[in-house]
Amino acid sequence: MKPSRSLIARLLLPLGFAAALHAPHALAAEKTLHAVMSSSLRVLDPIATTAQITRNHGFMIYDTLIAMDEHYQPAPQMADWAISPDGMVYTFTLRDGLMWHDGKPVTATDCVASLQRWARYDVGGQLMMKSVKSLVATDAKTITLTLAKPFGYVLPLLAKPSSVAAFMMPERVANTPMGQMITDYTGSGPFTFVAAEFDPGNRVVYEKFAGYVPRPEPASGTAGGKVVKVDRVEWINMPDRMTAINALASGDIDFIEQLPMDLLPMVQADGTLTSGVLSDLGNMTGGRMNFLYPPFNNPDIRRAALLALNQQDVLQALVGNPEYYRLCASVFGCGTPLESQTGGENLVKGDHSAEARALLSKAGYDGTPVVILQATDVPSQAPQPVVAAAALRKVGFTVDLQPMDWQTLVTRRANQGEPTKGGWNLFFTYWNVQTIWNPVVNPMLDGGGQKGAWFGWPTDAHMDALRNEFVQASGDAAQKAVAEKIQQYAMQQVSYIPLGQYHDVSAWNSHVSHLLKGPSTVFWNVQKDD
Amino acid sequence: MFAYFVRRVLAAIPVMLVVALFVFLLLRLSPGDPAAIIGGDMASPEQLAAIRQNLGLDRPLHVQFFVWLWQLLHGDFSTSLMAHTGVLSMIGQRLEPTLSLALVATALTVLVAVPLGVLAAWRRGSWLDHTVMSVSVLGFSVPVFVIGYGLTTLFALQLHWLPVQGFKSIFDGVGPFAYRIALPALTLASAHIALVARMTRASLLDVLGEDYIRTARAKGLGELAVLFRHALRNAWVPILTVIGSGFALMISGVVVTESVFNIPGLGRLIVDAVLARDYPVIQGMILLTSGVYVLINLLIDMSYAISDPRIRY
Amino acid sequence: MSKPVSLGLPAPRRRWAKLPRPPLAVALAALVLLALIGMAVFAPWFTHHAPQALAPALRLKGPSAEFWLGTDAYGRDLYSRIVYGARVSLTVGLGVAVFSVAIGLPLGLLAGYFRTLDALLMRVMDGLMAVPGILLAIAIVSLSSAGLATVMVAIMLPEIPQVVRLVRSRVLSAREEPYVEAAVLMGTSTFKLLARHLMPNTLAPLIVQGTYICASAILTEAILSFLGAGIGTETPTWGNIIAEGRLYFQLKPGLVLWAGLALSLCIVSINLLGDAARDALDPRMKKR
Amino acid sequence: MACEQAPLLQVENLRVATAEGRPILHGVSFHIQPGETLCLVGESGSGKSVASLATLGLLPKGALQVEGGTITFAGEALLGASARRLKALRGNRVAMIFQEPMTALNPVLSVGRQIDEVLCCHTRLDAAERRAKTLDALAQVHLPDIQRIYGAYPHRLSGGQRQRIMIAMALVLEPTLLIADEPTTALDVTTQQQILTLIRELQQRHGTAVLFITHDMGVVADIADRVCVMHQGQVVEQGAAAQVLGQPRQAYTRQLLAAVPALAPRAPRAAGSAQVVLDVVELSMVYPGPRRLLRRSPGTCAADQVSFNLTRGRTLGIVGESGSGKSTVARCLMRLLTPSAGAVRVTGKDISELSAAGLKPHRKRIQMIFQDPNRSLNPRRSIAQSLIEGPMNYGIDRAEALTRAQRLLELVGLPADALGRYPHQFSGGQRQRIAIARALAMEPDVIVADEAVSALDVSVQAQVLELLDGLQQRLGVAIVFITHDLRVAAQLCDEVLVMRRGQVVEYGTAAQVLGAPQHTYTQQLMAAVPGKAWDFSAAARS
Repeated sequence: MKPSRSLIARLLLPLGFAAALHAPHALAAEKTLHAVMSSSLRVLDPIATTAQITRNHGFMIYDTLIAMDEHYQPAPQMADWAISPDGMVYTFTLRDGLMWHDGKPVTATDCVASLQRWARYDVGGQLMMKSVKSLVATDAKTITLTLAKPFGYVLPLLAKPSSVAAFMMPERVANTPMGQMITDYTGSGPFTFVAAEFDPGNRVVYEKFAGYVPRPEPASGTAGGKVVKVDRVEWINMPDRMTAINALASGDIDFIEQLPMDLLPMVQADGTLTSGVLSDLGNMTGGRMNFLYPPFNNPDIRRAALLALNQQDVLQALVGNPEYYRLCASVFGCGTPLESQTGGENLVKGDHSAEARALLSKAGYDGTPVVILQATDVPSQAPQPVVAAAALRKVGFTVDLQPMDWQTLVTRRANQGEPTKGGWNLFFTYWNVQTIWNPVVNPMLDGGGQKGAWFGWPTDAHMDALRNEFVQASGDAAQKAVAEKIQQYAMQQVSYIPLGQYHDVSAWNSHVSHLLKGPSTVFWNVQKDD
Repeated sequence: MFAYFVRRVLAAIPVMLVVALFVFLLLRLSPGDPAAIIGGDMASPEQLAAIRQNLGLDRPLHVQFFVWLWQLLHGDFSTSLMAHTGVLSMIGQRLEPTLSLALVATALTVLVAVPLGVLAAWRRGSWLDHTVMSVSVLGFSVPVFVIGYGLTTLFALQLHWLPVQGFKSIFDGVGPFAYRIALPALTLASAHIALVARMTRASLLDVLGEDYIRTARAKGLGELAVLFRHALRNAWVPILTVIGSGFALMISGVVVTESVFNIPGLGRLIVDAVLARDYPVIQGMILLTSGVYVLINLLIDMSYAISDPRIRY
Repeated sequence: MSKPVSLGLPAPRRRWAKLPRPPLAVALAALVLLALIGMAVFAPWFTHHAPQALAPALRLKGPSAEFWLGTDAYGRDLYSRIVYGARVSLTVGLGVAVFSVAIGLPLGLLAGYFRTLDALLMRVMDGLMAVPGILLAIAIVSLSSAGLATVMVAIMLPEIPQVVRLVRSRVLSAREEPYVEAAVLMGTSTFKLLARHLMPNTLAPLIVQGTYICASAILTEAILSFLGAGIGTETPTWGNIIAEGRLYFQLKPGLVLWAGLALSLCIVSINLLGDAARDALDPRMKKR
Repeated sequence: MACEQAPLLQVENLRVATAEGRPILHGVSFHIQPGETLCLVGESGSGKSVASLATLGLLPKGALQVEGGTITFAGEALLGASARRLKALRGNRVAMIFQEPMTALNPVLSVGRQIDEVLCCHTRLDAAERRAKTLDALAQVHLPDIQRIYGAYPHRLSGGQRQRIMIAMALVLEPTLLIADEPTTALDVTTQQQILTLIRELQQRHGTAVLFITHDMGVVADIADRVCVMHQGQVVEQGAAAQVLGQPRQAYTRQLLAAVPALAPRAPRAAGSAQVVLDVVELSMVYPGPRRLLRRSPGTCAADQVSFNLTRGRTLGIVGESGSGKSTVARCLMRLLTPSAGAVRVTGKDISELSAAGLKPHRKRIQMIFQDPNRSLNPRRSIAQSLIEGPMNYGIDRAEALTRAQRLLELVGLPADALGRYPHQFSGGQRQRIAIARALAMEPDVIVADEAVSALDVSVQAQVLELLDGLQQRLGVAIVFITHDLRVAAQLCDEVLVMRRGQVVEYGTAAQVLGAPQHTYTQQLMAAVPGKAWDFSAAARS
């Protein structure tokens, strides 16, 4: 018996003295920033996917030709530009000192290949390419883009920070065929990707790229000098959101990108923590109907559903804290140049359920069940369907709320079949405001029907005509006027139901400072004190 | 013994093939499209089709299965659809945390549960017995995440004795390792402690009525020697079975505990993979867990022979 | 009736006669379980809010005269949800227990009796057991929609091999009993042999196993809800109440603890009854 | 009788009851002088084991408790002695050996270690001394190759060897009192004889007093100095062995003695019918060996070319020690096993290779009675259900089957109201009667009785044997009677077949085989029967 007893003692020892033995490991040499991002990085190709986390990953290790400052104005980043007086020729000149992570210099040829790949994937890029005559590297540092017909959106598209941003990659990487994802993660951005330490679903590690030469201007949005002030950034995935806050409070991590709003009081009560909104535009949440099948193939019934819903309830359930949401009935989002609430007043004030009920019976609703898809595993998409289902039932809809995981929903919503046979009537999601803020990028306004339109598949020639009118309109005022018409028409047709805008609140430890406000969470400029 | 081992391992192969096929079909017949995750929200149908074609997901099911099996035969576990990382290396990264957690939790279970069970059996019907048994019923009546949150609130947030989350490798030092693993291991062990204590008690009660226990007492042995040397050694087999299958369960991942304490283990890997429909990862994990299950069962069976000389294979 | 001329044989015993009066704990457990079942069946009598009625403006309120235990994140009455939650949770528990026994029992009987079938059946069962149960459940739930039936099937599948193994092992030992051999010699058909002589032997441990399956099914439903693969939020279950409330554990622990209390009470009761049943039905316990 | 000496152990008016208060011992008194052998005799439930366990304070906790009386060992009161004191006495001054050598040794500890434990807790010897002493003890019980046995595990040893080890363990510290609770009951006769001799030898060498508990009058006759007869928790009669066995004063003692079957073979019966109902030709049974990696290891041959036949109304006894293959033969006859070779003809039809379906019509011709009456009836089915199951399987309607069952119950001497009751409401002897009735319900030509009376007390055994004999005469059924007990075989059988290691050693009429055994093995068996020199029937008559 004796040896086993001593063995037990030896096993117990570390447990018993665990607390005493623990000493915070001093890492004076290396400064690491630990961040919990809003979701886990699954796909590493920022061109091939529109996922926001992959876009954020892109800004860590890649750079863009031009960027968008905090006022949403295009600004030079890798390159300066010149536009010919007729607006048909754009010349981009790469600045000095640009280098890939493997030490090779960045050339214009690399950038042309990257732009071409980007344009194949990005909706806006595809649109642009229809107007482009040629895109060539005229010398090692010069890229020339020549338009065939007027297109006023070149700079905003190349500068846009939303998915898909035009990240620059070495030519060999940019030549990856369509449909295939890149496997070489060489960029020229301020951080390098540490592939050896990449643990998908758990941890992504970036190291400061010593060879990066920042621009001299101060950082602003994704523009300006990307000065890295830490040695390492680790993105940690924490599936349990409460654990993340506890970890922030105990100093295990430094930054949470997206705080569950209901837990804000915990952060606010802790003197060592700071919270704030880093992206002032935020997200728009909303519902999208299936235009192919009853009942929502009837515009009156769509309108009745719109009348039945009210943003206050949805946002209460989704966000809870009025400080961080705003009622917004604009299909382009609020705080954007094209904002307009026309036609959506009922969404933001008053109870219109009587109206909705009247319209519903007038439209001859026959009790066809409304199949609503609910993704239960995505916290930012779970509450809307529940609130909407209750509201629709209240005005007389028959509702079949179907809970499922997000992946199933993604597959279900692509199903053009009947709602009773694997199809659907209504689903909810949210969009980064920059992905809906004008008729060019907003997917819900596409009237291309079963072939071309986004899930829901409206066939709407009038809407497409309006969008064309918008692209060809020149000058802000003219564009704004067309946008106003689109807004009104979209509300009539219920292209989608805007359910309000909200901000993601981030939280960080007080020894972290100089976080940049902007459309994307970026880690340059961020300072971490000991 | 060796022949037995080889025979059992060979017999496990069809079982694992059946499992692999079953899981493969289950996955592919369930809705979900990895291409949609890769392409993101705004991907066009052509993009999705291109991605599918590229990943080979457009091929007939049986072709996909045999391609996977063929690669497997060559030692290739294939790569994650999402992250393009080898499945084997992904599993490798997650193995240590899971293994550490499982080992510590199992050790904790054995150290606490077995003496408690012995005590309860020895004083059968006494208040001690009732207390041990009631507490152990509670142990597996509370959902594990409630236990996890409760322990965190008490030990980490109120008393500040232990950290709220995280994992440190034992190679970074025993102190930090134990410091981080204590709460998750306790959480994980709680239900198993309950189970093993009950099994110990039941198994010991069976044995305590045996003639050789009477013989041992008639020899004038003390109660401790009777209980531990004579009774427990004979009661060991069912206890070992419960401990072993508990361990196998822990190895296949304990997603709830791993989530609550943010431990990058296999459980999270597989649940993430299921939710993302990352088929090669799921298939690799199933293969691994069913292999571990078979192996641990085999080890348990072989350890019977060590704890009981009557058993020969 | 004449007293049997016993030469020291133990006096005839009735099955339940040797039972000590049920200890207080067991009586309490039965009472709690009955109360919970009553609560589930007559849920509308105990509540004055519909469990689905939401009022986002009143979300996360503390206990009040109107909302006895406060409201959840959708502003629904927590008390009503817990009362109605008993319905689904108990249905899941009992349903899974009954069906897994109903399916596992015949399979186990066949495996235990027919050597040729045994190898095949047990390999399949081994395979089923080798797949982690939670994973299987998630896969099945996402295969079909996350309804009550799907969740029950998902929880049931990994339980069936356990039942089969138990029944099989009992059959294997019982088939050596002389009275079974006697029945063979009397030309009793296999079906009758299984039904009359072998099956009754498996019932006592099955009842015990059934109670454990029942308890663990209720817990598994809660874990599935935790992983987002449980029954949808419109149908309250203890599992999804706890799962949805877990975000607020530090701020409003009641959201987790009240449902957790109901769940734990229920499972403790079921387990205690299972233990009592085992003690009552275990022949070894009667020997002494 | 040396009364002047103070008794070593004195039990006075010992009363023991169950936890529920049901008395088990009603004031039992006996004593043992140093060096003498006292036999505590009684049937099961007489309280003889309880009395011995109470002496060492080993009554099962919570089930039985001492209610009163005194137990004095070497002048020291044991009841009320501290647990510590009792522990010091156990294994040291008072040692015990038990009935089942199979289960009384811990299967997972080596033999040497188990003996070593005794030395460990009672002496201060160092490891080497303990080992030497243990080996010496093993040598004293005449075990071969003691070095190997020291490290062996119990399952590697035969029953006799295990019992020797129990004795070595008990006597290693030279206790003054040895309590032996049915130490030879589970052993074969030849082994039993050796163990009894050994106990006697060691007792003489060390001057140990022995309290010997047994139900076997033959053993008593062989070893007892004094005898104490117990019945239903009371001492019925005690006195010197010769006196109690020779001139019993109590009716119960006489009844016990009368029930012991005589060793002399029964008078030959005239063959009633020449019809051969059972003809076994070169029956062999090989059990497959364990599987190796690629092949099976060779099997065990449990029956090797066994041949015999049986005519209507006769009884054949198959005798042999455990492992001789007699039960294998029985199971092959019943087709519970499929024999590897040979033929089994029941009323002329070979059933050895029939399929399950083909077997059914022939099943009813041959029926079986099992050893353990507790397990041979389904506890969940009423007696009526058990009795009508077979006939109904063969198409007899329920009402008729019930009438027949009723008649059969009367035939085996049970009240008619037994039909509605359940097995647990009957005693072992009654259950065996029901099992006989069940076999007869099939109207078989042959009944195979496998150790059918071994689990019964002598008095019950006598009644059941009488019943079987009577039924045979009335119904003309042939019986294959399998037993290890030569006395039983002698009393019942017309012919006897002796088996050893699967082979038939001797086969002939009872008078030939038992009266004048030819084979040395049969002679050994006969010689080993305990109490063979004693004429119990004479004592019972006196």
